[in-house]
Amino acid sequence: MKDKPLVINDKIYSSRLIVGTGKYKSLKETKLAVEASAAEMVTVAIRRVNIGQDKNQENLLDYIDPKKYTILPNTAGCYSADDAIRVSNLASEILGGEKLVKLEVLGDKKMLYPNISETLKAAEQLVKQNFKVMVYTTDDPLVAKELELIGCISVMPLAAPIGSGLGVQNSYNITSIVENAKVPIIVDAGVGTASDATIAMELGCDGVLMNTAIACSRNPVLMASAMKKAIESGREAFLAGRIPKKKYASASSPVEGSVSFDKE
Amino acid sequence: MKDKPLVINDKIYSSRLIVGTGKYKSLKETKLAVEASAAEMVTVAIRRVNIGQDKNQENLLDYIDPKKYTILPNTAGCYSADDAIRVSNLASEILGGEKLVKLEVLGDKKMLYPNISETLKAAEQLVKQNFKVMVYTTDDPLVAKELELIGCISVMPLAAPIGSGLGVQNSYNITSIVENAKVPIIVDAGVGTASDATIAMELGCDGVLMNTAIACSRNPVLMASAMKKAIESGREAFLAGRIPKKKYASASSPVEGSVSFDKE
Amino acid sequence: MKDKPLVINDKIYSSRLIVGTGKYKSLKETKLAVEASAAEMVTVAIRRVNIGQDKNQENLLDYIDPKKYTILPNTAGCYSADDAIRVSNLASEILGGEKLVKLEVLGDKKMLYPNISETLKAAEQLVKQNFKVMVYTTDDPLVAKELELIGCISVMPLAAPIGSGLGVQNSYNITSIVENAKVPIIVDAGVGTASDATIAMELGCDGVLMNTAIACSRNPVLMASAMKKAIESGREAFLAGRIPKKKYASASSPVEGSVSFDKE
Amino acid sequence: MKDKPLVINDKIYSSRLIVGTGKYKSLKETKLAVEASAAEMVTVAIRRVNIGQDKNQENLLDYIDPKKYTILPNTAGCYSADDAIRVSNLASEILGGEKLVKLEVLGDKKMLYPNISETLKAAEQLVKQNFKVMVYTTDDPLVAKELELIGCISVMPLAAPIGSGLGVQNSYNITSIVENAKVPIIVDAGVGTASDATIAMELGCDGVLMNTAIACSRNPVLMASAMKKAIESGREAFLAGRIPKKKYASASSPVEGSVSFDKE
Amino acid sequence: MTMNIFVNRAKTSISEKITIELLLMNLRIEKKFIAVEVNQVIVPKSKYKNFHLKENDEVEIIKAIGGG
Amino acid sequence: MTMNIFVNRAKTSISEKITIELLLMNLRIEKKFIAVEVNQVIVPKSKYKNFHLKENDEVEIIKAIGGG
Amino acid sequence: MTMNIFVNRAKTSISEKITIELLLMNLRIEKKFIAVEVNQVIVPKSKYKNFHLKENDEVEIIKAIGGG
Amino acid sequence: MTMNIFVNRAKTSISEKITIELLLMNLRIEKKFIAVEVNQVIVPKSKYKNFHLKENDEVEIIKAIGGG
Repeated sequence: MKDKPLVINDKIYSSRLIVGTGKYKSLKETKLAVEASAAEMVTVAIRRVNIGQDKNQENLLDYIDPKKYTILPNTAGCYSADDAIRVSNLASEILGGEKLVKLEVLGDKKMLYPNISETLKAAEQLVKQNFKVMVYTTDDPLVAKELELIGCISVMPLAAPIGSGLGVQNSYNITSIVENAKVPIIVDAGVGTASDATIAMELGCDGVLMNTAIACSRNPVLMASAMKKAIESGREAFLAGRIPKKKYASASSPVEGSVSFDKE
Repeated sequence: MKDKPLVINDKIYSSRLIVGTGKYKSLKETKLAVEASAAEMVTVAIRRVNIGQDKNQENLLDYIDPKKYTILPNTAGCYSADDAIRVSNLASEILGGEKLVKLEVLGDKKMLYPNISETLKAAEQLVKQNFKVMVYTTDDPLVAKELELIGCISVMPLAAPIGSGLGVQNSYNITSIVENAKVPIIVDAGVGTASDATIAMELGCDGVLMNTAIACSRNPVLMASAMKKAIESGREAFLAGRIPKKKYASASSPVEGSVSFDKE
Repeated sequence: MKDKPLVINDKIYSSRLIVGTGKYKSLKETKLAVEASAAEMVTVAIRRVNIGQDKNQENLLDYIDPKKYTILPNTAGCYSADDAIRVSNLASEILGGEKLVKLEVLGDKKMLYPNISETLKAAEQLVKQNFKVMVYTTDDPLVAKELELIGCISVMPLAAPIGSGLGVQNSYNITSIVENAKVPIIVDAGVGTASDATIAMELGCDGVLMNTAIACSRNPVLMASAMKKAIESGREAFLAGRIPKKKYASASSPVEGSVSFDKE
Repeated sequence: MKDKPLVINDKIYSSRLIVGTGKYKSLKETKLAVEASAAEMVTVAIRRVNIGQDKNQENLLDYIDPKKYTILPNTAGCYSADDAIRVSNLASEILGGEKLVKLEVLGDKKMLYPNISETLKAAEQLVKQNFKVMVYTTDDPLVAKELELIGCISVMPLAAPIGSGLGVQNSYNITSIVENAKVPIIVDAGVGTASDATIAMELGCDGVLMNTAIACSRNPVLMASAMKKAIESGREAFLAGRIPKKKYASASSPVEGSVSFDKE
Repeated sequence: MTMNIFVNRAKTSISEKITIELLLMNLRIEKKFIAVEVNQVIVPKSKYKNFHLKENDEVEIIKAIGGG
Repeated sequence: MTMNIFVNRAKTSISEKITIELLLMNLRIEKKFIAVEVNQVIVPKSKYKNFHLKENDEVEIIKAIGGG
Repeated sequence: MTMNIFVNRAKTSISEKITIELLLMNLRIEKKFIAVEVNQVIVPKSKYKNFHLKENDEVEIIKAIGGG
Repeated sequence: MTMNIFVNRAKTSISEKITIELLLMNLRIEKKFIAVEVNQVIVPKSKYKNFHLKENDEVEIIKAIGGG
């Protein structure tokens, strides 16, 4: 059985896992974990160069080769539409004119929860400026649909707050988003361990984006491999069609001819 | 990071998935699903030959080659220690003297729940008769330990009733069993979909045995592949050490140098 | 220990349960269930009179006396801010100038999920027109805060979709809303049974609004009583401070002087 | 609607809550909490008198009057059938010949998990000696039935380990026990907060026994009241028959005549 | 002479010069606990007596019913 | 001369002096991967050739089938 | 003359011929709501008066306390 | 002659007429994978060579780093 491939910005992806590059101990560990994850799309953040301290500071993009990976710059740290638009343009300049961006406008520093009204504003502007917007949002099904109609090429609802590791909090909403979507739905943020990613995929999501769950695990490279398999496993289980949950047991071994029935 | 391999009856297994052969549409489908699962140990049931109707009925073991797979005969359908012991001996005779057996003594036909006192009785007898007993049991941590002390080579607590597809019902007990065990703990029965298997492995189990979840899915061969990856994924996540669950979010992108901070 | 009372629109409520009046078999059953619930605030909907068919159709407000209960008219069935504002004004006219209203602007007929942008628009207008707005919303903590800042006197996030009976889907968000709120937070919609209401109150909510869970149960009057106790129970448990969840057991009976220790 | 009353040892109980008396700060607090819980049956433990130190140590039974409450002595701290039988006889002597006892034989000090084989042995003996045995056990449905057939007058499966506060771990098993039982099924141990007790009752249990959840809460007397209401609430909800869980929402306010439909 | 108006969107022919007060009486609808809109504008109860309906007026008569 | 035995609980009439070996042949059942019990006692494959069945013997022929 | 017994496992020297009744009195323990075992055998309250303790008797005095 | 500009918000004194190209060279920052803003306006790489900085210009030098 052939799965229809994941297509983002006219490019076909055989991996449904997108990984971040933050919180690693070193750029070397980043590189190894990204490789172990088999991800083809990788998120990066946009920041000021630390003048002076940067002397021989290496550049992330020397480790994560933009020729090999699709670089997905995010607008992390932005709390307004204007900031997000500015950062998107800086990202495009840094990446030689690429227009793919992960839009992320947050509303508070404690929960890092998406600010929906600013996100909608920014999305509209960026689409007008021909950006290809993959948008981080809440699990509100109506907002998800509105972002799709605005022209975002992928909608990325959270499973749970960024870095919380709580896993999918509201599978009901995620399912509704998936059922109503015409663009790829990618769960972004909140995954804590492999089964969380598998569950997201079993709900029918097209992919999962994660960073902390891999980077902050005791063994990031091994966890990256676990996540690769978790995503594939969840996708295949979704396609294979799970058995229904039953109140009562049903024997896996046939009952007829059972030797033990002699005595009955 | 190297995982210590799963050893059962002095044989090393690289796969931690054990699959059953019941409920498939055909022996051909059984074979294909078993191959897709990459399992190295396969369970079979013991039944009377249907005289007459059997003319050209094929034999399961022509499809699942005992030279290639470890055949694990079960005592399914037994409701007493005596029956289970009798079936174990028949199995040994069928398999040319092999002593490996999956002991399963059930107490009722509705829940197919293990009958602990009969299971304990049978286990003691079979160990005396030099059988290598892998025993299906409840998630009672004390009974699990007792079965280990009796000499069973693997203890197999249920996740949920056979064929129910409910997944691990009592992760607390399963964890306790794992923590106290010196023999492999293999979750047997109750898995419904890939994430259920991943969760069982994330609890630290040494393996999972399943049948219905694969055989009765809409696409058994694809689900078998999903389960293979689910088990590997869960094992790796267990070894990699997941991040803690946090009440509050924590940014994956660094905060210093954030462009958006200009306005603050 | 004295609980600080629930105050809405300058009135003190000793009951933290608000009940709807829809879906009952008769106005008589409505009245009996409302009485059994001990609710002091009751929601009603606003609709056209059925000319002709109405001859001796009785009026709900003859059964639910506005002198005895605070009537909370809702804007159910509105899919735009304009509709909701219009219905609010009709409700005020019907109720002799009362300004209390439950604002509810939905976005789709399948999930009956709140339309946040229209809800925000309507809330602003209604507050300007001196309405006392209790607003039905999603569990988005930022939107909840924004509605409070607009001037709504109570914010009412959903537990789950209206009538779904799924119970609190995202306790994480509900907790965050409660922690950040300066107005009463009342869970509205999605409660299925008593424990769902208790759980909502244990999260620290100030109250719960429900209709279907009572009206569509097999025995609405008995379920109304169950809900009354569930709300009180959850509130008291929240105030009393539950024990922490422990991985390991701890004896309730002292260990010293235990007779059974003789043999040890 | 009249509920059939709870009958234990030929006595009718209007309260379905049984409370323990351990872990309180003082006998006075014990008394106040027991009163707030409205329990009619109270558990006590059996221990050696501390010679010397006991001078003016007060006796629990001066606070919990056996004329007012049914005293249910437990065999806590017993790890063998013999100990449990000995303690049962001491309890009977202390209580002037009463034969009611809570049988509890544990298997390990970490999980305080019931030792089933010793429990079964002790139950048989005690029934022979005309004790009225209420038996603490695991959630194994077959063992529960066996204990009933042995002649125990009530079977008390755990929700979770003693003092863990985890709530019902395996609602599937508890439901099965309830459905197959002819004697009162009382969930004993593991309740953490009010909703845990409500859920146990919603599963159809006849009652709940708890100690730690009340005694170790920040405010035991208030929590006792919360638990009283939680039990009543859960029982009424069970009898009233909850609404089914629905994937999709259904409006509580009628759709016909909706003013907002003008524009459609 | 008669004319047509719309009552809750149903064409209804009434005698000219009828007031809201009279209309409600004819329809046997109590004033208590209702609201009346004429051409999308709410008419306060105090005005029912003197408010005369005109040809093609759209009258909406609204009440409270069971809802959640 | 014939006699009756029970094969997997079905009364079966066979010629006297028949061995398990012959019985299996008649039933077209391969020796590989089966077990045979006579009157509840397992007969090892090595003995099939010389094991003669008697009147009313209860023969059980068992194999492995799909199970979980 | 005195002798030794064990009360709740503590060696205690008492005057000979003492009864359980007297022992409890000396220990200031009320009869109500307790049980007494001598050498693992329960002595009913009715016998306290006339039950004389012997050298090395193991006496256990038991009561009810808070428990769950 | 020197003048002051702000580089990533730090006051920096530089020789007059310096271009972005030179500034980056002095700072030992590679052109590849960075962006430069002067007074909030992005300057395309093609212009670095001829873009002369003026007194008090606010220069921002931005790059990609690890993020999620």
